[in-house]
Amino acid sequence: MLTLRNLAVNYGAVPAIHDVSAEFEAGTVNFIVGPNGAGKSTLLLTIAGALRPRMGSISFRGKTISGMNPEDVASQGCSLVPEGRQVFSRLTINENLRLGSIAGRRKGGSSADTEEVLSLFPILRERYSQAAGTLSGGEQQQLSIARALLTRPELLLIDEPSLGLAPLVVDGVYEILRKLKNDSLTMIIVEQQATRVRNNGDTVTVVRDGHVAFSSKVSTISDYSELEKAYFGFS
Amino acid sequence: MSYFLQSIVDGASLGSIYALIALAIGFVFGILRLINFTQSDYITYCAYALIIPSTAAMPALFIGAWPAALMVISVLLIGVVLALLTERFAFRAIRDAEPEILLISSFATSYLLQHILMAVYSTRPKSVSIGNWLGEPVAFAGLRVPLIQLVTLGVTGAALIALVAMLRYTEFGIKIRAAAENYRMARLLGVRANAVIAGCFAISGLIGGAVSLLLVAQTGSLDILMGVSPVIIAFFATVIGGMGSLMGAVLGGFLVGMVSQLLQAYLPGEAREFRDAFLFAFTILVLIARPNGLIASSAIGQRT
Amino acid sequence: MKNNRFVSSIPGDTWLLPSALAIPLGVVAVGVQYFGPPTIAVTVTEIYIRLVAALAIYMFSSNTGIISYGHVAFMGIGAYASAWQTCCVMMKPITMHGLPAFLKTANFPVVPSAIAAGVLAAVVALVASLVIMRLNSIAAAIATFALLFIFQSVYGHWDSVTMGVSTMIGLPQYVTPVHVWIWVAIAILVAFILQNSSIGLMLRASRDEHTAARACGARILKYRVIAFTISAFFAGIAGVMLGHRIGTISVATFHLDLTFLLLAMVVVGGLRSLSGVVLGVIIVSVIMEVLRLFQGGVSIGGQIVSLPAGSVQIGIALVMILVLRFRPDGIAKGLEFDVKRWLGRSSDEVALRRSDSGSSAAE
Amino acid sequence: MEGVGVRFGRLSALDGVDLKLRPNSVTGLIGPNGAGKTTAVNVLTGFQKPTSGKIFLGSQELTGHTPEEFARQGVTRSFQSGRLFSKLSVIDNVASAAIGIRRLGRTKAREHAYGILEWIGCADVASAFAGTLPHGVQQRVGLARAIAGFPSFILLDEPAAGLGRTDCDGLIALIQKIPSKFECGVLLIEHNMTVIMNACSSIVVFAGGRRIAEGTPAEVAHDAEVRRAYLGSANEQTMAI
Repeated sequence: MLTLRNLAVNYGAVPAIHDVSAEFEAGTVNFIVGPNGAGKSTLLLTIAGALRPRMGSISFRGKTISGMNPEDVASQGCSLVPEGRQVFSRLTINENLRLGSIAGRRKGGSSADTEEVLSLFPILRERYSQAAGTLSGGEQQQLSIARALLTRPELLLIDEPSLGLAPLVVDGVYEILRKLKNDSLTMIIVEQQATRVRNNGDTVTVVRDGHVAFSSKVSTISDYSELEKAYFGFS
Repeated sequence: MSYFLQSIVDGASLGSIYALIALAIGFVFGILRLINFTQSDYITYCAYALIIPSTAAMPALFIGAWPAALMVISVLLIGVVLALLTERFAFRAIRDAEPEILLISSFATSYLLQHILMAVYSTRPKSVSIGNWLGEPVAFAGLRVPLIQLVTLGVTGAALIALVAMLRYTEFGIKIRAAAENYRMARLLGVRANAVIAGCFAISGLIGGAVSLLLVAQTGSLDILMGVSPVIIAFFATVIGGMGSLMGAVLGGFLVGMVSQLLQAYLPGEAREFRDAFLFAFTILVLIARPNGLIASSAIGQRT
Repeated sequence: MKNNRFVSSIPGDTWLLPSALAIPLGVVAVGVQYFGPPTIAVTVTEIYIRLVAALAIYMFSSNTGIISYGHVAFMGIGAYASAWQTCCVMMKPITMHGLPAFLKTANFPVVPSAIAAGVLAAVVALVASLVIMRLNSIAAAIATFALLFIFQSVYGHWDSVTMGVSTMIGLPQYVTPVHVWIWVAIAILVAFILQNSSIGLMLRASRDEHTAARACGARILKYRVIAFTISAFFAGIAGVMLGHRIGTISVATFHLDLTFLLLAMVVVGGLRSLSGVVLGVIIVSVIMEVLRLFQGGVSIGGQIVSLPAGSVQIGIALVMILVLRFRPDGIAKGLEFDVKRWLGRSSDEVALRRSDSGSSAAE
Repeated sequence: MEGVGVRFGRLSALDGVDLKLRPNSVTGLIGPNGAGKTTAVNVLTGFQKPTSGKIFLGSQELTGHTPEEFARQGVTRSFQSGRLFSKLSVIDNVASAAIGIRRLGRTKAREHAYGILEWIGCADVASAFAGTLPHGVQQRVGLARAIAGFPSFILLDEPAAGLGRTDCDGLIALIQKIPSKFECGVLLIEHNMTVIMNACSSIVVFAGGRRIAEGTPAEVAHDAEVRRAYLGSANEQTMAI
């Protein structure tokens, strides 16, 4: 569904990613893990069109999307839930969601979508006309995911969904992601830790220093020390 | 007392003009981090479109001689077209540059437009009379207020309400507010940058046209620099109100207009001439007291 | 100690740089003053006055990253202050009756008056900057712009000392190319010392990374105020020179046109290097003179070609916009003349190197 | 630091935390994402004002002071993302701390900076622009800048983030030597367990804005609550990263 070929990206003047190639299949949940500063967020931002690759290409459902504007990538059905959630704090929850459904309608979405999504996130319905800035971190994460879902994505990119959230709240977020997986939504989830890979992921890719250090199907990993080695760069 | 009320009406009328311009500046600044100096040229060009190109001090009317409705529509349209042209040719290419570069580019572009106008019309201030009847004073609640002040209040009030309603309830308005808060995130959700930005410039041009008509009707004169000072003041109004908060811009505009008129009314005669100096000093002091603007600090999490 | 050797070997640091910029300008000044035709002498004087003003803006803006739109106000303050001290002693009691007695009835020597005028501009800048420099950089830039409007409003209406918007005439016309050049040389030297001082270093650090600069204990407000005050002194001096070159001053001189022209020079040359500013002033001045010539009408192949009025400003605006778009760091790209290399090779080739001290890796 | 609490809106980033740094030793601070580690550094350097609680340096209270004052009182820091002055040379990056904090003249500050760069192994790039350096070198320069301010405490926010093995080992060795060489205490925040375990004499563990454990590396490694905080709930347990 998504293919990265020899991708290299600069962040500012500094190379953040060199030569990343990867393949993600439809209907799978894919983890990208790696230490701080490894280039994971840069990778997602590049896929989503917010950064331009210096070299290489990205193709999504057979179509080259590298070099496209972020709004066009979104219209292609690839939606990003960014690091730090980035809800529009001055807008109400309703308005935040409407922004998502604007793009969704271009792809044949309807108001029924909003209902469907809200049934996944009951807390958002409760606070429908409240400003998003008043939500707690976990609620904002839900809003950010809900908003992305309303764009009717084929592929959901999620950047550190557990960042800054208490463990129990993170459990809640992953509960929702699991439901989405059951609806066979393709996802790429970036996390700093690999704690949730085994129970939630189909594949795992370790990114370190801007390159792929390890990549495997979760089901075929028998010994995690290999992954650990790749993560740290030494054993 | 009635002197005070009179000043209040004057202040509200001036303030509403500043509020309108501040809103235009605020739209563009919120999204592009660009202080759009060319806003002053939208005002000036629209005003000069009323007369035939000429260097004379009392030129013949051009669009100004058309029937009122046609005149208003044409002037507004000129504002919109000019704003869209500046967006397309001056700002689109440098959209991602640093704020300092944007600021100075916008200053340079404005200077360029000013001097193109100057080459055609010369620097000589001109007098024009459109809507002379608007200068007639009307008795109003015991006050004698020039009709133009009431018209200004009415027009700007209506425009502000329309803009606020648009911002709050329409899809386009939500997109603008979202982009003003977090431009990249809005794009990631599929909001089309060019469309939203062009829309903001179009509104800025519309506001420029409306303001120019009101200013010309009030003063009866044209000046190459007529737009500069209001735009600078309106920029301060947006800063005072809180950057990124469009309601703040409106509030700041009213406040600055009001203070300006009250200074005019209550400064001792000698000092009155220095009103603008006091006004600028006042705005800078407000910024020192509230660096994030009047409502920004409390506005996190509130509706704008 | 080998550290010392290292420290003194940084290219942008060498005292050769200010010398290399100032000495050729001095040679030109002497040449046109004593051997050149008067019209050329006037042109060179004007260019050097602009150079002092542009260097003033550079001293502040290159270090802080805040582009000042208000320095022309300090030029005005300087020009008027000098006029009060040196102009038309017969007329002063009548035309400027609001002046204090010691100014009204006496005149002072021109050079000390010029310095006093620069000091007045600096004092005003000091007070203003204590307020303005607390703002973030964009708001501060706009606040400097507001200073210009405040100046216009105050000096334009303060009839009893400035004669309002009328033109003040009768300033002693003592400014020659060599005279201005002395100020150019001092300004180059001060700009050079400032950018290589701790203050300049800390300001440029905070321009890059404000948060980290705070963690380094930098008192940014204080440094900004110092830089603004020093630079306003030189703006004041440039104003004095301008007034005494023409012999007349008016408030309108110190407004948007001059602001724009100076900013164009600074931007075209590049705000990140001393060489850039000097280059920018010269380039823009040349463009300006050529356009002015054409505007007056030039005979080409028997036909008189003349550009419409305003072509000078329009042309410079276009140049500035194009430079901002395609070369935002200016013509000099933030590089300095590498004097040592140039001397060493004794060829005409002038190499440019990074101004920010220490740059062997940047080659 | 005593009973410090920090709240952002409705989120509580630190919740009544006590933390004591020992002079002349390396203290590690670890904890899962969002545990409040960076917030703690921000509080301890004046970048974040605590909503409750107090901060002392020796017997002197520093609560509510600005970052500049913290730095001049002898508490310096490095940043997670480096935050070097990218358009200044490496030596000026380091010298700026000495100038800002001790008001050294530029030449003196450069000599001081050069000494530190030599010690840290970056003297060869002293005249390069900081922005052009590879990530690993930038992290070292950030460390040098924190040392250059004559600190009594240095707070290092993830200095090993994104480093390869050799860089990492070198950095550990350097950090261990800081207390004796420069006579100051070090607080080291890290995700990377190897770095923490090797470099620190004692370790504090945060989770969810609270301190959940403290002790020597060996004690902390075997603490049940620490394992739970890192590995998540028992059924999620897979591996310890």
